[in-house]
Amino acid sequence: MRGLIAARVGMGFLTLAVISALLFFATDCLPGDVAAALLGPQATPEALATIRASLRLGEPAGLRYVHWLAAVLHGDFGRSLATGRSVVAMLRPRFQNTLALAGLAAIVAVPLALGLGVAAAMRAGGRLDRAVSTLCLLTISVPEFFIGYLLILLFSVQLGWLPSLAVLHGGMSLAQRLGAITLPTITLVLVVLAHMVRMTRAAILSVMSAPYIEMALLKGLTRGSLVLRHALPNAAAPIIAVVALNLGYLVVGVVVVEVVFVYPGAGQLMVDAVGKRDLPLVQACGLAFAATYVGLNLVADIVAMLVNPRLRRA
Amino acid sequence: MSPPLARREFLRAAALCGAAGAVGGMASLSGCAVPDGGGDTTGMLRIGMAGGSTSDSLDPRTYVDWMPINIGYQLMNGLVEIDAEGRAVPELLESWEPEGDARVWTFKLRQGIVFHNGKSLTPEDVIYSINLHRGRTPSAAQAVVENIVELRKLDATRIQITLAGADAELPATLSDYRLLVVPDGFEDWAHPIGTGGYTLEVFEPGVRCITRKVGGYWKPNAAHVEAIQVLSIGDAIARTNALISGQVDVINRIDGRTADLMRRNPRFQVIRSQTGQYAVFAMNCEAEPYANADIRLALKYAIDRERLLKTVLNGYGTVGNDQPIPPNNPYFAKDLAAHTYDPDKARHHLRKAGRERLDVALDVSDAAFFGALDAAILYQGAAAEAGITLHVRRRPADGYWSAVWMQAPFCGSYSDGRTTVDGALAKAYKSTSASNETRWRRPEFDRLANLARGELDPARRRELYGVCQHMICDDGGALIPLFMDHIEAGSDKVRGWQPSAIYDLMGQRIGERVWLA
Amino acid sequence: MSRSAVVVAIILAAALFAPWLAPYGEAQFVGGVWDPPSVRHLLGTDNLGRDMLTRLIFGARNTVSIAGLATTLAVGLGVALGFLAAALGGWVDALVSRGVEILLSIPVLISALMVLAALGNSLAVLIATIGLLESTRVYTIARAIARTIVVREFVAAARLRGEGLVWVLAREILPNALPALAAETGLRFSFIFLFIASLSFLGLGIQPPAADWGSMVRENAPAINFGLIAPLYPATAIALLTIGVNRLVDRYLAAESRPGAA
Amino acid sequence: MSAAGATAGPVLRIEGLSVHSAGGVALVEDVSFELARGEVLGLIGESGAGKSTIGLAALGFARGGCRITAGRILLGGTDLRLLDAEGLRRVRGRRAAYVAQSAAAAFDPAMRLIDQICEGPIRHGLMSRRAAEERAIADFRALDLPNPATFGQRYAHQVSGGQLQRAMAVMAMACGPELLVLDEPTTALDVTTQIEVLAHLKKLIAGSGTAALYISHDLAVVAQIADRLLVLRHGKPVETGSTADLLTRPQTAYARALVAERAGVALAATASAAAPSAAAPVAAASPAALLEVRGLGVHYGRQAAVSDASFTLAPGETLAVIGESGSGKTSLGYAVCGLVPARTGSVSLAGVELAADYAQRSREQLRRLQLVFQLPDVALNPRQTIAAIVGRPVQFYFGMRGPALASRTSELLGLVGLDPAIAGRRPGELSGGQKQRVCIARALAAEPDVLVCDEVTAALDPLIAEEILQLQRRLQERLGLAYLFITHDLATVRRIAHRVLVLWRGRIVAQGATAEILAERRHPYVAKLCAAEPEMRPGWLEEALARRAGTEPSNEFQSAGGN
Repeated sequence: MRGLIAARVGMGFLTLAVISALLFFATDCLPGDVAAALLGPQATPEALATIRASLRLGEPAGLRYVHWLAAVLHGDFGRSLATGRSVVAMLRPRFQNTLALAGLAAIVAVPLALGLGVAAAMRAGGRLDRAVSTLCLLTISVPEFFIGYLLILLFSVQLGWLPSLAVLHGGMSLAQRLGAITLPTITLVLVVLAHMVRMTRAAILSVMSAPYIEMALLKGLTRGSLVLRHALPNAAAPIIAVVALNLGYLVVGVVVVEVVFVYPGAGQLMVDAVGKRDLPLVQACGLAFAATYVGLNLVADIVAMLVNPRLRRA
Repeated sequence: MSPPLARREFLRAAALCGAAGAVGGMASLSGCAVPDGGGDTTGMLRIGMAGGSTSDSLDPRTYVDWMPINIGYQLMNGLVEIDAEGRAVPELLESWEPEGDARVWTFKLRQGIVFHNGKSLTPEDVIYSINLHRGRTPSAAQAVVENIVELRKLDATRIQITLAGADAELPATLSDYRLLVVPDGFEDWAHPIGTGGYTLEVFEPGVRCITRKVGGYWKPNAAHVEAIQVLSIGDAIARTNALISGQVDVINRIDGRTADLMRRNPRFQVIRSQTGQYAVFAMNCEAEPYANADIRLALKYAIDRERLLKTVLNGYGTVGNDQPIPPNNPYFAKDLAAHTYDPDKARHHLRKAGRERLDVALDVSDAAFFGALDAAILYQGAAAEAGITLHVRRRPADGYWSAVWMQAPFCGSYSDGRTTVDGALAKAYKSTSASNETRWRRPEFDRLANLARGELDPARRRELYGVCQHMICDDGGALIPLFMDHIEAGSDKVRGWQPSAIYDLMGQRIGERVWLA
Repeated sequence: MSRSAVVVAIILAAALFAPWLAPYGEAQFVGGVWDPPSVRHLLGTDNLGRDMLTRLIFGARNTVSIAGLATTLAVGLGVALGFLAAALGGWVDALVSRGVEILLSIPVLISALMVLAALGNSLAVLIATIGLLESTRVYTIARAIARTIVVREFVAAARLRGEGLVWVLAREILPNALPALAAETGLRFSFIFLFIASLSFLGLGIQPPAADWGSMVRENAPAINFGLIAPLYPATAIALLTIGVNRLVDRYLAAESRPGAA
Repeated sequence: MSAAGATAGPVLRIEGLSVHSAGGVALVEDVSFELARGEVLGLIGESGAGKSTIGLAALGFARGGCRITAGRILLGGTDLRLLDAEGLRRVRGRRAAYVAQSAAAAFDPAMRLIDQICEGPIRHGLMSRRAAEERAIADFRALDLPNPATFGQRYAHQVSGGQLQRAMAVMAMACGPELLVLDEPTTALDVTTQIEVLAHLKKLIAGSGTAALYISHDLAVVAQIADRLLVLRHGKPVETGSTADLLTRPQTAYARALVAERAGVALAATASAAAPSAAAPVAAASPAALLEVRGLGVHYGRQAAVSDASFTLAPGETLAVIGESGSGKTSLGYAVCGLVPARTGSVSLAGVELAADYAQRSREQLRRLQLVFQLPDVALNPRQTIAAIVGRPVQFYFGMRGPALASRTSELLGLVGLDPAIAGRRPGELSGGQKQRVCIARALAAEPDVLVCDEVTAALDPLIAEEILQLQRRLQERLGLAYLFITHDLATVRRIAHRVLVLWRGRIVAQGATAEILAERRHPYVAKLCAAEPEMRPGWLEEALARRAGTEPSNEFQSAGGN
């Protein structure tokens, strides 16, 4: 098993390298460059030329990438082309915020989803099952930003219980912070809940007709321990996959929630960076997201192997 | 006998594996994920505005969007101010005298002004601050000061500016929001030193900024609130909700419908400024079929401007007549025939151009101007009546100004109000301008525009500018359907809030103007 | 015919016969902005004064057809690669999984802009882009499901007979993976509705004045602030189709999970 | 067989029990019987006679779709049909336990054996985890399971069929239930393991006073353990009585046929034991060896499962491979087929050496060498219909389509004694015996030269097993089909095997003509094997145990005969 993990981690770094190259050349070949983005439409050609010279934008893309890679290998992720500030300094607080929000949402969403999925599977066809399914399907019928608007409209504007702005800053107490990110967290939970609940339910149901489930029933186990101790582990593979997918989404794909709740996350930073063609910043954000995702996938594969002993041989 | 890592424990851990990364994140939630600051909030004016970005900087040379400009005016002062009627009034420059042909100007400096670091204001500071935007500079304001040939200190209180071409309205030109005064040789843009009413306390680009009042501000009747917090809120609905739920006092850029909603509620006030900002569908006069004047006129008659005004702006704007000077501008040519929607006239011009039908594509994105896509769709419907098939091609907002603007033959564009008529004409219509988006180059127009710029006699200048407007309206490649009002809103507690002649939030000087009841 | 089957049938009918059913033209301006429901406009008008009911009907055609094609591509590609990776394992599994990982960790914004810059904007490009990006998610789940089936004896029996890989995947593994895959497909179909809208918002999608439900929710969303329910019509349409399709999947899943079935 | 002490009331009383399938077909009609404490009732009947359905009904359970439509089920006085789900739950596993026929399918593949075994007592709050584990380990030791202390740590797929069946027995007895329902528990076991499991069960039943319902198709096995018998046919009771009476004086015609059939087999066994009877095939003396195996070695990691095995198989010849469970019989079979690549040695078919890994073998080579798995539950794709499963090889190898394929499929199903009407059904709806016959039909569909059978007839009741053996003999004579027959059933070995190969801990300890090997019993292990074959005589088990417990195997086995 350890050899397997080491190989996977090695592959992970290779993947990150490929991602960094892809991000670099993709952003680079998008129309416009950081100079045009910084100066806007009214820029004069001379001003553009000055900036391009100062940022060495003239060099061919390949060379710039090699410079960047060399610097990274020495631990220096470079400075933002737009602001000249260290990319890591810009990214760290925001990425911590993104992880905090994603983490909080995951702590609520994953157990809730598994619980609802198992409950729905246990009483397949019953009232609870139908209610859970309908609620889930409703949440995926509406785009994330609209869920955000509805929550703000209800809790912020009408009831005034919670702030709609999730602007975190040092001066806030923990209670204020939690208050500020309650609505974004609820939005994220609703967004990822449906997929995990439905897949958990389907995976468990497709295992429920197996002979060892009948045997467990004949041993007099409660339906709960029957599903949790016998059905769930055998149905774990697709469930782990869907949880990993949604956790990845919570980290990588949450820009819309940051915009609606004005949450200073890394998603918005990356969107700005791409808009400004600020390559070092795009790289840093991209790699942070990619590393998180590759890590999540690795953990998911390992957990899948631990849960299903037969996979260990494969 | 118990197995090394009971599978049950691991399964429970697996269920929370997603949260493992988060535990680290959670720890940071209580720690200070963002630099400290923002203490006392009594008497603080809270502004929630669009126009912030994570790559903002307080160096005036980089000002493109509105948040840094607003903060700039809190910390520093400009040379000249534009008052509510659009007239150039003194700020750090106390008075000015043009000589003979308005090519050489002498400016007198206001006295007794002190920078936040205690240094008093001298001509060298002004000269240094203007030169920041001249010569080899990354500044976007280079075009504004291009006309300046020489900048000279006459004595301890006066400086002299020599221009390449005469400009009767040089003071108004110097009111540009990028010409802010800093001490001579100043470079530390992370902590700008200015003569403004406030000093910087916290600045997180694209997130928020807090400035605190400095005692003894020279400007009379200004800098009332104790502190100003500016929050960057890009999403319009998020801004509105923030105001309604009382988390901010002032928000900018709301749409016509939200404005109506706000006006019905006594707790809020809506400020509407007509600053000459206009939307434009720019045709490239050097490309087919737009090179033909009749085609251009056909397209101008095929758009229903009234419906655009009602549907897109909900009435908060005025109908445009394909030329950049707004009706409330003293130099507006009142005798211009309006290009009201007339499918038959459009067909008439089509036939003059030798065509029964016309098939063109209009590239557009909401990055061009607010409601650009909706306007294009309405135009598509109206043009169909005139036998013109208009393909609306939606383009990404990202990189719009590099990939679409000045590239696509017919695309959406925008211009914010200019302090001077010449500014408006020079920007997009003079042959020499780099941003002449319609590539409509007429030497005769350039001559008349420059003549008018240098003309000191207002009546003569109005007559010249009138001809210029006729030329653009009849022959130009710019289809300008609407002048768009700036609409902003705030709680009724904010007092002293007036509409402004240029830009929004009182020409971005709201911070030092208003006070809280 | 169960309730959900009826709902799905109605929506498909609307999609098929849109031009004949819709009271007005798809792009026709018929009234003010967000007019309330009236006799002439059963569901009122949208943000540009077009008839909401007409837009919903034409929207059905665009949404269902594009989402249908994109889902087929995504599920077909995802399942095929997922099964191959599970069955062959080794370097094939590593190669494809890492490739999928790369696609998944590049934010959609960049991939969409990259595709747009390279291939321009057409329905085919839109469907291909959605199909490719969504297939990475289907792949992850299909591979996870297949891995548990590949180790079972009846697969060894088939392989021992000399059966080709395609037969093993299609006739031995697929039937046992169908229940869980059906649930995934039902969801993927609904996710794609909104994905069409977000791509259109980026400029890589349906060109105006064509309607699609996801974009209609986005365009009419501001009305909610004025207490108007305009965006709820397209949102309800999406909800009805989503619940209808997934309820049919549940019926299939229940039949499949009866003892003796597995 | 201790006399049934009727202390308290009967442990189990079933009155007028009827069970109907989802389609309304009556699986069981008006069955009644009583079971006193410590008493064992044998339920006998062909597969499909409703035996398992009654067994499950004793726990108040009906398989998917079926419903208990009439009758009362009194367990220690409480009628299970009146209990709600919670009441039933508290009874199952604790007061009544079930031992499934296929242990491989009944154990949860993703949970360690020790966890599943201790789950019952812990969940029912009878014991602490530590106590439950200690008891389980004690039972493992009692059942001779290899290194009992760590046996529980393993997963179901890491253990042989026989060991799993014994673990299943331990699991059932974990709560010390009043009633034990045994659904053909030992059929899939080789004979030596079978008598040990039987002995253990008998001791448990007698010692703890547990009543047992023993479901089987094999009269000889039931005779050893059951006090009374109930013969069933198509869900209806045919005859009941004490074991001794029924075996000696069966009343009804059907019971008589059943007893005669089992006796006949026994007779044939004894006859061939003396000398290869006419029934036993004479080894066709064709010179060319069809299958030749030289120095075959199979390793799992560092463990050598088979080492240096060499033998040949001529066309039309049947070579039986016998040995205790875990002796490497199955690994040898898998290695010949290439399912488990052999590390050393070679396998050649008709003179051509075959690649060690099946994937490298040609389609023709794969067709000519077919394998039938030991456990039918896992060897058939649950989602395919029987027609698809059996028809596919015909379509794959011979390109037959449409009506020709359909008729050939029906022919094959008929061959193995299955009603062609089941072609449309799925494996899940068939009994264990029926599933095994589908596996055999699937292998025969390829019309192979060599058929490797891994304990295939074990799970079949004698009537069907007999037909299969005759069928195989006919195919052998007509097509020269050769068999590598991995089995533990010496009766079968005597009837069809020309030569025998005895495996002991992965090594071939004896090889030669069937009569020779079984007669001379030079190797102690072979003797033990021969002595362990159960006979349809009550009390035989005690003698066999005594003999084993005693010293050297005596050869009086020679004179054993059916009576």
